[in-house]
Amino acid sequence: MTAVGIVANPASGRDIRRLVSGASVFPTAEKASMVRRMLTALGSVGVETVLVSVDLGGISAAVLRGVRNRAAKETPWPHVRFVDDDAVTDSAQDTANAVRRMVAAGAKVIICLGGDGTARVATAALLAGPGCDVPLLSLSTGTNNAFPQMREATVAGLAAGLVATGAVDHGIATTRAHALEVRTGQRTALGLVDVAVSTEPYVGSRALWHPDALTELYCTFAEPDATGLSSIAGLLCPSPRDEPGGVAVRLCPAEQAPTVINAPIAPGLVLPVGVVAWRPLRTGELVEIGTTRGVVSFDGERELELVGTTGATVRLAEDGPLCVDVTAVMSQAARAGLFRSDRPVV
Amino acid sequence: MTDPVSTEDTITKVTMPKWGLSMKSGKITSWFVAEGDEVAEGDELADIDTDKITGVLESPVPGVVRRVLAETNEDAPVGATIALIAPADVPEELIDEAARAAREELDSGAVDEVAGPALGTVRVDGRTLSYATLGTAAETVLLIHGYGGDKNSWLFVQEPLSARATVHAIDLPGHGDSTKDVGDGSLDTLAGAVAGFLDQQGIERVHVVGHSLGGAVATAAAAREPGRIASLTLVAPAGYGDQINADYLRGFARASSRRELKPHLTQLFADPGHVTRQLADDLMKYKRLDGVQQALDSLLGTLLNGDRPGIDAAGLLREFTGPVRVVWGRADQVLPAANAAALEGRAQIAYVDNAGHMVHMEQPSAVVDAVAGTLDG
Amino acid sequence: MARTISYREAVNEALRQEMERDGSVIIMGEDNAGGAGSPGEDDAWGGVLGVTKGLQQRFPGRVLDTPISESAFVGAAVGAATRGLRPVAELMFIDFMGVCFDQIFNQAAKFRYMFGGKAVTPVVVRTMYGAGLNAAAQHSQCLYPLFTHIPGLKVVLPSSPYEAKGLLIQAIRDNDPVIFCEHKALYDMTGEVPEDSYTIPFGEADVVRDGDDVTIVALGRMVSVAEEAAAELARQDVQAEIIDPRTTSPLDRDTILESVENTGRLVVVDEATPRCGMAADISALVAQEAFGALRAPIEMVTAPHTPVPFAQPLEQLYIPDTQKVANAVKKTLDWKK
Amino acid sequence: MTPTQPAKATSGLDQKALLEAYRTMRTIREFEERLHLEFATGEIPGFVHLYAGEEASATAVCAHLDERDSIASTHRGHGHCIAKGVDVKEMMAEIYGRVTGSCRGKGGSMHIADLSKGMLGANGIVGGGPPLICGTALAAKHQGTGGVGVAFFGDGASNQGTTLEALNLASVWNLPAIFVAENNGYAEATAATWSVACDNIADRAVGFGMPGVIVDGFDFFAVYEAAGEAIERAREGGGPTLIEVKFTRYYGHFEGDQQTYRADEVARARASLDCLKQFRERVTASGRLDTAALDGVDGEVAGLIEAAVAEAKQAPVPTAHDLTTDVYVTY
Repeated sequence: MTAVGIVANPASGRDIRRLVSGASVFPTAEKASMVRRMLTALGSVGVETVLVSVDLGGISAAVLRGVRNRAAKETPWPHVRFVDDDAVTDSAQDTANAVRRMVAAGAKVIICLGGDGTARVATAALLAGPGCDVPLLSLSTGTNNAFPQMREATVAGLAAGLVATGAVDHGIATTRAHALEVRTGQRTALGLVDVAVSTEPYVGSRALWHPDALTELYCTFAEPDATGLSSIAGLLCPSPRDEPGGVAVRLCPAEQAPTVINAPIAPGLVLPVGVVAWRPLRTGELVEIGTTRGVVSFDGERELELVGTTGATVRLAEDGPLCVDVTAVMSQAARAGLFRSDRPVV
Repeated sequence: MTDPVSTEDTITKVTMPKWGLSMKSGKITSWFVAEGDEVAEGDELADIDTDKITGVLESPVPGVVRRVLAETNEDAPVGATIALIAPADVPEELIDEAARAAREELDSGAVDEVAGPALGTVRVDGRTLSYATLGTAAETVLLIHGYGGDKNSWLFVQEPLSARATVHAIDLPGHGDSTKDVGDGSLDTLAGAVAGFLDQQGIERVHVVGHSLGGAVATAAAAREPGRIASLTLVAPAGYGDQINADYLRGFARASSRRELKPHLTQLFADPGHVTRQLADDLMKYKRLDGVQQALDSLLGTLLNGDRPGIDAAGLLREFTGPVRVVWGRADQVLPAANAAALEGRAQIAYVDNAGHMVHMEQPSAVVDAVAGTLDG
Repeated sequence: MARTISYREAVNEALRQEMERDGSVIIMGEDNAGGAGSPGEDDAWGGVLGVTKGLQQRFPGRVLDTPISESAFVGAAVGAATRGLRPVAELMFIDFMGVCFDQIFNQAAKFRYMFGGKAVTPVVVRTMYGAGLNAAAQHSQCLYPLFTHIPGLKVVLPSSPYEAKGLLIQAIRDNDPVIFCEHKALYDMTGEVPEDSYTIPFGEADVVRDGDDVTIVALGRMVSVAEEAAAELARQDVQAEIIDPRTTSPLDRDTILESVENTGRLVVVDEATPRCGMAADISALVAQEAFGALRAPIEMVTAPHTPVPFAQPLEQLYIPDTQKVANAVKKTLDWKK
Repeated sequence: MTPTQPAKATSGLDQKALLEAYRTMRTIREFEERLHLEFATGEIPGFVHLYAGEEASATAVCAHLDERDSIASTHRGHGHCIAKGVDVKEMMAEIYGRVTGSCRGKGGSMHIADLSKGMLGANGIVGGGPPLICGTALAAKHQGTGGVGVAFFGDGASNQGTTLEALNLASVWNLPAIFVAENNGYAEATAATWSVACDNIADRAVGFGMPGVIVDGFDFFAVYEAAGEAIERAREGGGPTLIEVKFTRYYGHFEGDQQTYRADEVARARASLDCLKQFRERVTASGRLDTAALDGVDGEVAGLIEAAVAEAKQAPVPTAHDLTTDVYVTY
């Protein structure tokens, strides 16, 4: 049985950035539609079973309606199994639970629909258990995404299916991403693109959009055409995604800074960010976080309150998630003629 | 009381008079004369109900009532011919012809609008003062109404006097169409308004007629500028004597509905039948205007000192040496006629039978006669 | 001074003068300015029947067009009234009360009592009522009895231009919620109206005509119908006293009772339907309080218990007319035990 | 390049503000828990709908408000009243139907109000409040006070036409209005996941051209920050916002509700999500407040509620005279 797991986060795309920066809303109907398009694609390349997460936000319900109402003349979908072993908590826990169950059920690829936050949770769930070598295909349905890709779900589904069925070899199809690992006391947390430290006292409504409070920024990669905090580094000292090593930046309020970068730190927010210094961050390098009381944010979301009692460190780890490279998969498929059939000329 | 319109054949058309600005028509409630009766000038011809009040129409000429054209209870527009008076020797055919024409006019309703008083306003001390003027003769008469009244209260007086004088009737501050703000409400303020009016009109010499509070205002105006005032005619004036019906004044000021107001109004007349629903309605409409309640309250403070008169006009009159006439209804329940004693020896006093406080409405000829007497010198 | 203007102009003038006098007065309603957001003039309409015409230019920002959302803007008027404004909301047709009644009867009407006398809600809802324009069942009703039924509301039915101006100014200055009902067939009625501002107190009936033979209590537009009937009856030596209550809540009971005490006969004329209406209410009042004075059974002249019909002959039959009033009066006069 | 100015940081809560917030949340909790007990004795007449579990919402939103601002509430309104500063003893007396109550015993639990404090009343009509708030916001805008109106309403009211009309009007008139949808999961016994046809109430904001955001209703700081942004935006003329606050109510729809429609979510929420518990842990862990200070507040609040109940029980009931007064200002 060839199985693929699809985890869709119902909550992504509705955080406070709709209010503070006019970010777009990603409707549930479109998330459900993406899952349905992927089912078509997965079915077309021979995936037999698709495991779909359940949620109270309406995505799984819409997929179920699609399964029931699928017309006979349409491309048949794989068997759809809803992963409902755990009670829905309406929190990030649901994503972690679903990933774990899907890996246990033999999923060969996990597709994750959400933003940076969702991808981070899925990655953590994969890396923490037997799923560390299960490839992840992260599609963007969030607000402020540096890690997940904006791609048509059909193509993503085709690529995931080809990886799951083994039609395209893992070695060609996947790359291991880096991650930023933050440790404080007993806690460990992962950032896929950036880890930022600010003097803001509370996690609050999570999304981060006050650059003046930022003190430190660490990036696994830094692209000049990104949005989010990594764009600060991207516009200052670009560091490509596919190269080892990242960037470390020290920040301060813009009016006190020797260097100011106007960066698109969130959709709709281009703000001056004060920079004190920057340097390359070597793979494996352990850095002591200098701010003892504040908040650590991962990929633009405030997660961790530092209360001054224990220190914190950040390390650029090599062993991030194994990611499906859609372009590489589809290129190989083309080369191998996987989507081609030739009729003999009579 | 109305302008006779005589034909060459000396047929006099008795027309529906215009008593006041808003009068459009009148109803003859009863004829006192019949066809063939001989009448003298000034004889009473009919009771006419104007909706505001019932007035008496007097004969403009001596002669014989040859035709009564408007029936009892018939509404006739102002200016319409309602009776014909002519000497006994005018031939019937001529009378018939005139009657036919008049009747046609009456039935068609196509009566030429009779020109009423000309309305105007002046600005004095930041207030707008409204007035109505009738007549163009050389002598000038100024009519000043009383507490809660207005220029229209002179409706039976202004018209007859207009034949002999330019007659102005003004609205005091707080009344009629004038600004409702009365400032401190003092007699001085009101007299200042009158003086301002005379200034604005360029009137150098004037016969002043004042009723009730207006009588006190007239006196105060005379005391300020004795040289300007040719004569005073005081109709039941305030500020003379020590009797005043404080309950009436307060009741009038406080009444907030027609039902409350009506019993107070009956004290204004010898014959309470004068208090029509329309009269009470109009007063209520006035009382409901913004600023009127404050004006009335303020002026009440001027008129009353506790339950006693708050004005001493008699003292002010010492400043004025010109002729003074007084008209007082014997049945006055607001400022009793006994108050006139304060003017004995100083003024020529006419006590009027069958008249209450509103002498100029109830027995207007008494007031007209007094003013005419003054004009005659 | 008084001059002759229309009922429509009287309403407009009352709004204008109060807006001039008091900056807290604002007006709102569908097309009250008319044309908001449209390519043409911002104040193209001034209300669907032009009642608020010209106010937009004179008071920019204080004449608010609204979406067709009666609940929202009537509720907004109520809310604004609790915070220092004196809003006048126009519920275009009284028939539309169904889509906003909660904000009127559960919110505005209840605040004072429900909050222990600590709320003041000076809101006015102006609304058009009545048949006569062939507007049929959903644009012609006389639903003021429904408002009258609700404690906490005051309900006003001006019958002439003079009443319209004075009662509207009173409504705006009044500290309670007021439902101000304008009969659409009266907008072109003319009458003498003072230029100055004035108020007519609520709960004070107008005795429109004096008479000793019969009391006719008539509401809103029916006042002029009753006057025509009374003029006709006068030619037959029947003198009818006509009472216009002006407000159905508060109701001037004394004037009605005093009149019936004098005449001994009562005819109530109301364009509304008969069940649970003002005619029944006033009849009950007189039956209870002046039974001894009655010399004949009370007559009610109302619309039939049907929706308002569309076709002209039907609508004419529907609305009480002079003849029906005169007949009812004669019935009370002819009654023998 | 003119950078967009970010809203100012809203988490600048000092010790005093933190303690006040805690006091408000604790007062609401204590008030409601006590009512839960007292209602069972049969001494409290009528319907009582408890706000326990939802304290962070009212507290965090109202922490940004002052006397310029007004709020409209729901049948579950005790928390909003307390957070907007209505006198707790008068509230308790009102719930007991006493003449000393906020509404002199004429309103009861569902109609507690204090207009002098900008509290437009708990409201017995689901969806009754949002239109009113358009009005208070309009008044603030017209008067130029910088004030805002906040409508609290539930998931049930989010389906009412009045609410949807009000959202539209607020946007059309660009009013300083904030619509706080308190989604506690149930409209009476009907699940919001069933009765709300879209997935989140906040999603509806798109249809009215305003921002719609979702916040964790158990997290005081999350609500505080989102509300702060929305309120500041409204004060500056930026227009309305819809904030969906998600959480669970701890008790039934009304007191006496056996809650047979619910699973074990309350126990889980109380154990791991509770707003007071979270708040205490976080402010003590970070050393911003110490346990002693918080315990001190707990003690004071307990005393206040105890006194409120005792006084309410002793207070006189209204008399026949009160039946017909307070209907009109003048009549």
